[in-house]
Amino acid sequence: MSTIPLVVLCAASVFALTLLMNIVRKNTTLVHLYLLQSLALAVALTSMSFVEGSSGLLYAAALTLAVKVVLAPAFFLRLIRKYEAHFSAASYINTPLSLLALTAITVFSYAFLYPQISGYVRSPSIPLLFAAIFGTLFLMVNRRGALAAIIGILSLENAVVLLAASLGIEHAFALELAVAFDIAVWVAIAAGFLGMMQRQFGAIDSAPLAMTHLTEE
Amino acid sequence: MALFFIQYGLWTAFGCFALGATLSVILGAYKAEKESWIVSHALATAGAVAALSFSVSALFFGEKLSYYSSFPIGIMQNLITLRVDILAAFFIAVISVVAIAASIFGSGYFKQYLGTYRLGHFGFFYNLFIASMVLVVIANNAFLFLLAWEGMAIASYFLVIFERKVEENVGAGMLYILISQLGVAFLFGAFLVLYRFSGSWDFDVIRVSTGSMPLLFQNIALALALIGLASKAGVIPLHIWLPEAHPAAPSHVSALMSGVMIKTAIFMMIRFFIDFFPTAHFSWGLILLGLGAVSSILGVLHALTEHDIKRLLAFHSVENIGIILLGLGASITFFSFGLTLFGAAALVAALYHTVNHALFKALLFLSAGSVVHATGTRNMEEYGGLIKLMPYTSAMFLVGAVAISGLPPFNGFVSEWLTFQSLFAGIAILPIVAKIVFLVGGASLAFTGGLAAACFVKAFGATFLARSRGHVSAHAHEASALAMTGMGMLALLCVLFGIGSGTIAPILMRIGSSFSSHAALTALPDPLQGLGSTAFSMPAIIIALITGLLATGAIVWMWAGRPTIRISRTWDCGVTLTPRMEITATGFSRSIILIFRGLLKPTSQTSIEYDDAQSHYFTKTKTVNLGLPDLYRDRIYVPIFALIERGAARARRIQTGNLNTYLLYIFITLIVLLVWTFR
Amino acid sequence: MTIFALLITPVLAAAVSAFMPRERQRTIEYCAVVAGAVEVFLALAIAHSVVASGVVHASSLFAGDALGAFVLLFTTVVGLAAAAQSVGHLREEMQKGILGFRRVREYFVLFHLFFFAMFAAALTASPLIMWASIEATTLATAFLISFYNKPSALEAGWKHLIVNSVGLLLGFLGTLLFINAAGSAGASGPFVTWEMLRAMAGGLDPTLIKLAFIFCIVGYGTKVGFVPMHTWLPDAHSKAPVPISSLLSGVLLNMALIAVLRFRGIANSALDPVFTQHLLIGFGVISLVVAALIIFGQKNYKRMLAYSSIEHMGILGIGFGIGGIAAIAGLFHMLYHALLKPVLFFCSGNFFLKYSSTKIARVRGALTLLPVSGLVFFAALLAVSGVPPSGIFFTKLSILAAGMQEYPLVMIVVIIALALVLAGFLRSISHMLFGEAPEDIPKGEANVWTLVPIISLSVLFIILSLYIPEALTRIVGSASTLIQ
Amino acid sequence: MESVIYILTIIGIPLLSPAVLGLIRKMKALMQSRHGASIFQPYLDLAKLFQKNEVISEDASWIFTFAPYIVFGSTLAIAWGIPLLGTVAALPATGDFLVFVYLIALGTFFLALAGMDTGGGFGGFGSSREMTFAALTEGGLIFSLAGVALMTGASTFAGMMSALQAAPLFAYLPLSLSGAAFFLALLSENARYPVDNPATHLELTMVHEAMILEYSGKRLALMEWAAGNKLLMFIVIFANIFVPWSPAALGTSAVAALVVLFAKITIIAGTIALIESTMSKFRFFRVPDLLFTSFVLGVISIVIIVL
Repeated sequence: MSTIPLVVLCAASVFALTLLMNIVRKNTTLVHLYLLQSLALAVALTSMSFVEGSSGLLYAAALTLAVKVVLAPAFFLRLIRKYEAHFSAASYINTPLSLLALTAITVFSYAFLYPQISGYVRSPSIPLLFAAIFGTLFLMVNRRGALAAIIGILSLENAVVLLAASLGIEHAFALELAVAFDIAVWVAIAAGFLGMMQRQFGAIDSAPLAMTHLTEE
Repeated sequence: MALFFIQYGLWTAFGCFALGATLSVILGAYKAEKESWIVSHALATAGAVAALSFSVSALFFGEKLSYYSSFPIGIMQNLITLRVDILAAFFIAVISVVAIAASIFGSGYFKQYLGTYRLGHFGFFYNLFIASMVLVVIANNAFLFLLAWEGMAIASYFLVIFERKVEENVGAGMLYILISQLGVAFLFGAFLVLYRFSGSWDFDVIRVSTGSMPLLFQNIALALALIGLASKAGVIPLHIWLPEAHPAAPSHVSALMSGVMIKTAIFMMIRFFIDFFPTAHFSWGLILLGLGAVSSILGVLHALTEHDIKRLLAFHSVENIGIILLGLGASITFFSFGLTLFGAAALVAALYHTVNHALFKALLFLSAGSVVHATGTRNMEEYGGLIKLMPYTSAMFLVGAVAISGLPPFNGFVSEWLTFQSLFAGIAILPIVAKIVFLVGGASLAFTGGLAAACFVKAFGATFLARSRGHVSAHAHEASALAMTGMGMLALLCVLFGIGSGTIAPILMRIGSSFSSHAALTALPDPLQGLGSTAFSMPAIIIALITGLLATGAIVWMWAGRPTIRISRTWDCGVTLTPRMEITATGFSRSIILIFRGLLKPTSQTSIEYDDAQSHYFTKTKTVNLGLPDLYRDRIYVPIFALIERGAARARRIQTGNLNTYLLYIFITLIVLLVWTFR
Repeated sequence: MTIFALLITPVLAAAVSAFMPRERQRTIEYCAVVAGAVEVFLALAIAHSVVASGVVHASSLFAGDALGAFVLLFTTVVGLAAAAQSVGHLREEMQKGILGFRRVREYFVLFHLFFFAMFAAALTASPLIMWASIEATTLATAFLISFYNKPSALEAGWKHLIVNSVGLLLGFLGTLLFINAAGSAGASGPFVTWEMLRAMAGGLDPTLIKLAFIFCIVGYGTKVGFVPMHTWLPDAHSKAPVPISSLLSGVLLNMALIAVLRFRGIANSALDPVFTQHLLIGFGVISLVVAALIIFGQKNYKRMLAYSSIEHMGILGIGFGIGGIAAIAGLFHMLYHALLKPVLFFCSGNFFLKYSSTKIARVRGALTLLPVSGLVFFAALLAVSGVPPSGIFFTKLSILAAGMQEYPLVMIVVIIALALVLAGFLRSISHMLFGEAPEDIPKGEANVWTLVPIISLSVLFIILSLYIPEALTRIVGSASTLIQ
Repeated sequence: MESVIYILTIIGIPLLSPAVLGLIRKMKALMQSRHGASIFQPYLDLAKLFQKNEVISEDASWIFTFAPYIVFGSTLAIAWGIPLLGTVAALPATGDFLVFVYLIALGTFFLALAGMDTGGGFGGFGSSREMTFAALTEGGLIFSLAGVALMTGASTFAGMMSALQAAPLFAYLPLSLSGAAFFLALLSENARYPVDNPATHLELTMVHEAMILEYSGKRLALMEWAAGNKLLMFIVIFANIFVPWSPAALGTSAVAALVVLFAKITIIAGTIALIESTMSKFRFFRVPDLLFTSFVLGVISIVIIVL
């Protein structure tokens, strides 16, 4: 089922959005990209559910829509406005080099990882989603901002869920509920931390730059 | 009677130690500090007496080896397996004799600690210390052995840092426990290698399976064991904890540590090299011999440089361990060449010196302890003239000094003589490589004896003779009756072990020939008569000495008139004598230090103040500072330590404080593992 | 039934605590202790029925097996001790004016939720729910770690949250891959249980399992504190309130390690066991060596304890990696470490209350000022580094002995590292305990609540070092079959 | 008959030792073109000292008082084992060469303690130097005798002596090396040139004399006499072991044996006198070179013997 064209398209867009996340500078854009990515995930899940005839996937799609497309982005956009953190803190390496690294990651997924498991499952979305996973990891490594880290984790979660779905894992409603609840709580806690950062450092996004004191010595 | 002791002696001993430890803590908790001290020492004495009765019975009457059954503890199914062979019985005897004397000596010395330190804790660790030393000797599996070994180390560590408010003691304890744990790590390694091939921790299994081990692993196990044990024995260059820790401990603990604790390492060396590995390559014997040679000569030289009386004694422990190793190394060499008789005789030399050193070193530490107690300082430069204030203690110290210098008629001479005989026998009959090493051993022993005598002339002279050099020693007082009893016991034994060498040596010979793996010696020759046509009879020497003294007296009586004896001042060349004109401990050994400057690397600074600035003819004051660097610390330990510190600094840099780096670690780990898996 | 009772107890306690007004602070405290005691009792009951009848099924999703029962035993015991210690510690800090009532209440609510998550992780039959529970522990502890609201605490909490979330997402992928493998081997439904996985483990696709296990060991390994994913651990342990540090170290790390090991048990049936063996031993050795080096030069005693936890996770990794006897010894090691590490953290909490600093250099003469805590700290530190007669000595030696057969060189590295750890401990401890205490600090322990947990856990540890009940041996025996 | 020889041996050493001291002094005087005192002058000195009053330092303890007895008594004890009158005439029980060395050391030990006991500067430095030399001499002393012991398979002087009667010719090379080593040790142990000057009270150079500086009267007599005993014993050992031709082997009478022995003693004493007349005393820090030379000679001899 992971070979459904729409699912592959969604996987491709998740990957592409990950790439874009690595490039954009504005926090609001980042959140919007995440919104789109979640939407792609929801679409993929829905289409799968129709092909499969599985109601579980449909619930999952609905929850995704509710939590990841609507709630979380809205919440973050409100925070950004509230704390006036429109611009993201800088990245460690510049855009061309980042793109080069992302290319390497993509090549790694396609040329190294995919051949290994292609004997088990063949689908064009698999390497794309692995690349997306590594891409979000790279995003978190490369970007200094607090929001980037949060969005990175959320989008990593998107990629993992879609990968699992395209590998053919059945979803139960209870499980999806639990995961969605997890994400919701996670977002709340992350927001709590952002609030604390605002109080302690007066700025949320550049706060991680100040939080480098816990070292040995 | 003997059977009764064999049956119950050991358990009684452990019972006493356990009771002593427990009661001490309980009494200490209820603020009965004084009582806890006395009770713990009394029970330690009682336990040691029981252990002594057991071990002596086992030595004399124990026909067969004694075994004790096992029961599970923790995750271990067979933890408590004990085995007492006559070697173990011998070491228990040594331990308990010194423990009795030390406990009696120590039971009176608590006033100085009252109110400052917790005496209840001391009693606990003191009993634990003695008990674990006994346990080390009788443990019949590696687990129990290591357990007891660690217990011994930890307990003695707490005894070393008992006066924990003194900064130096804490540092000394630190060094001690560090080296000790390092040694344990090596022993761990040795037993692990043995386990790998025998599949068992049990010594009985290990003993029979060593023959089938690959040669490489035999040698690895022996090397690991040797390093681990040498660190406990204080073999140079692993000795550096010894001169720090022994002085820091209360004196009767120093006596135990120096007198017997370091001997447990000798015991285990015998177990490893003769009992477990009867087929050990002869070069192990030569290595031990070489270590013994180095330790004995360097130990005594370092002792000469000391003016802290307890450090001096501690360095003499290094020297004497060296002498014991000379005998042991010779024994291993002989055994591996199949020369069972010579091997047994050399082992007798080592064992005899073990017990002798236990006796006289404990005696010296105890008498030094009463000097330190009486004067409040360990610095010999502040002593002097104590023989008039502390006649008994000085006599005890003199006995110890003569004995440790290996002078007849005391016990030290017997074992040094035996060691010489073994070495000469080796020079005579062994292959050429061994001959050379034995020659080196003999040479070091020859010089060691003389240098030790020089060192103790210095120690005794500077401490007890002439006039007091500092105000501290002017108000010294004689030791208490209990302390006198403890010292007197050991002094008596020093004499008895000299006179009775004809009785004792054959007993030790039974130990030497008890290792079943070696060709059985049917008839045990007297080691004092054993090698070649040598002859040696301590009673004869004593008769000769006594006759000589009586004859001298008679000569004086007959020929000398009855002249008057005038008590007057020492000839002072016309100026008033001051204590500053006496020779100091440092001054006494200065010439030897300068002769051996190649080994000791002394730094000498002379500063002269002149009366007239122009001509420099008349000096006002002249000061010589003789400094001795701690070579081992500077050249071996500090660089190793720095290396670890560098590694630690590098490892600390992993924690950069930057979240992005941390995520990068995860990322890289993931990629690396993927590549590694699907390569 | 007991399983659900155990799961509900902390939720109830949390609910009760959440609605208590200021005057009823005592009630919150007693509630925590009583809940802890009830949990211990329930855990014992579960263990009892596991011994009697193997796996205890509560529903399709929750079941107690030997491994879960074993973990619960020390989890609840440590939980009880931590509850008591929390009471003492927080009271003392309220007295100093560091905390207010609302913070204390928040603390206890999160404390109970944390336990709920851990119980669920231990008792669930489904890998996915286990993942969700472990993720929930991260969430529950996030605010507990940044509890003191200082910049450094915030930093520690933030790093803990982000690093662990990333790690657990990777673990999530690994978990999903395992389930997927099972699905294609014929299992149906998302709630594949451990038992089903184990039953069909032989037929799983090896390549996929390899991939899945890598994600699992990196993912859950982050939570375990394997180097180099350990970076959150020393920060979190040193900044969290002391009872929480003790729980993180004594319980949570083990919980994550158990997760890795459960996957490992399945992976071993699907492919050559050498694969997981190498991975576990590799992570173990790296963790051990790095931790040993850092402990050697450590200047902060709480961080030192945190690295000691990493070191022990390393030892456990090696032990479980080797398997066989070493795995059994490893489980006992886990138990001993779980009992001792809280003792150490509690003592360090008492030091902190007394000296108001976690710098080793600032602490002098603790044996004079804190006779009980100082002594116990010393003894526990020696015990935890494997000085006999501590049980850890036996477990370590067993692990080393088992490893000697196949990996002699690795074992030599391990021995050196262990010696280094002890050296590092002794350097710090002899500075902290001995010498003259500062004049201006009053003598004496804070309050009895800060002593009871220390002493009772120590006593329990000593007893278990010397005597192991038959039932415990059996639980450990059957648990060890689940993880290799 | 044998018991007579025993007794003669035991009393022979103290009886003859002053004469040997006198002999050396006489020969030295003759070599230096002086008349010199009679050979028997030391007897008169001793007799006189025995009658003199004594001064004892107020700082001294019983060590100072009793040391002369121990020092002298120990030389008497050693004398039991010295084969003064031939192979039979020594008790094997105390005739072991190590017993000899260590009994000598016992005397030195107490001598040095006595030197320190008065608290004067001289005594202390004398003791320090004496112990330095004694420690370094021990190596040469033991190894020279050990060489002979290894060669003969006997470790008592009597045993060595009887074994050496039939020594093959090539044994004389190691024997002479050991002999040289022993002779150097002899010079050092007995405070002879070039190690020490037995006849001076010049403070910078003295060793032995510095230690006994505070003695007077009968105790001084004992000390001097003990020194004489020691010298004679060393000479006798040298004569009997390292110059092993003895009339006993030639099958002649006891009288002849005595004559030969006295001749050997005279020659050795003459050598000592010759050294003292022709050499200057070594600087303190050059003496160790001499003593190490003695040790190395002993080692070389052993190496030749055992290889």
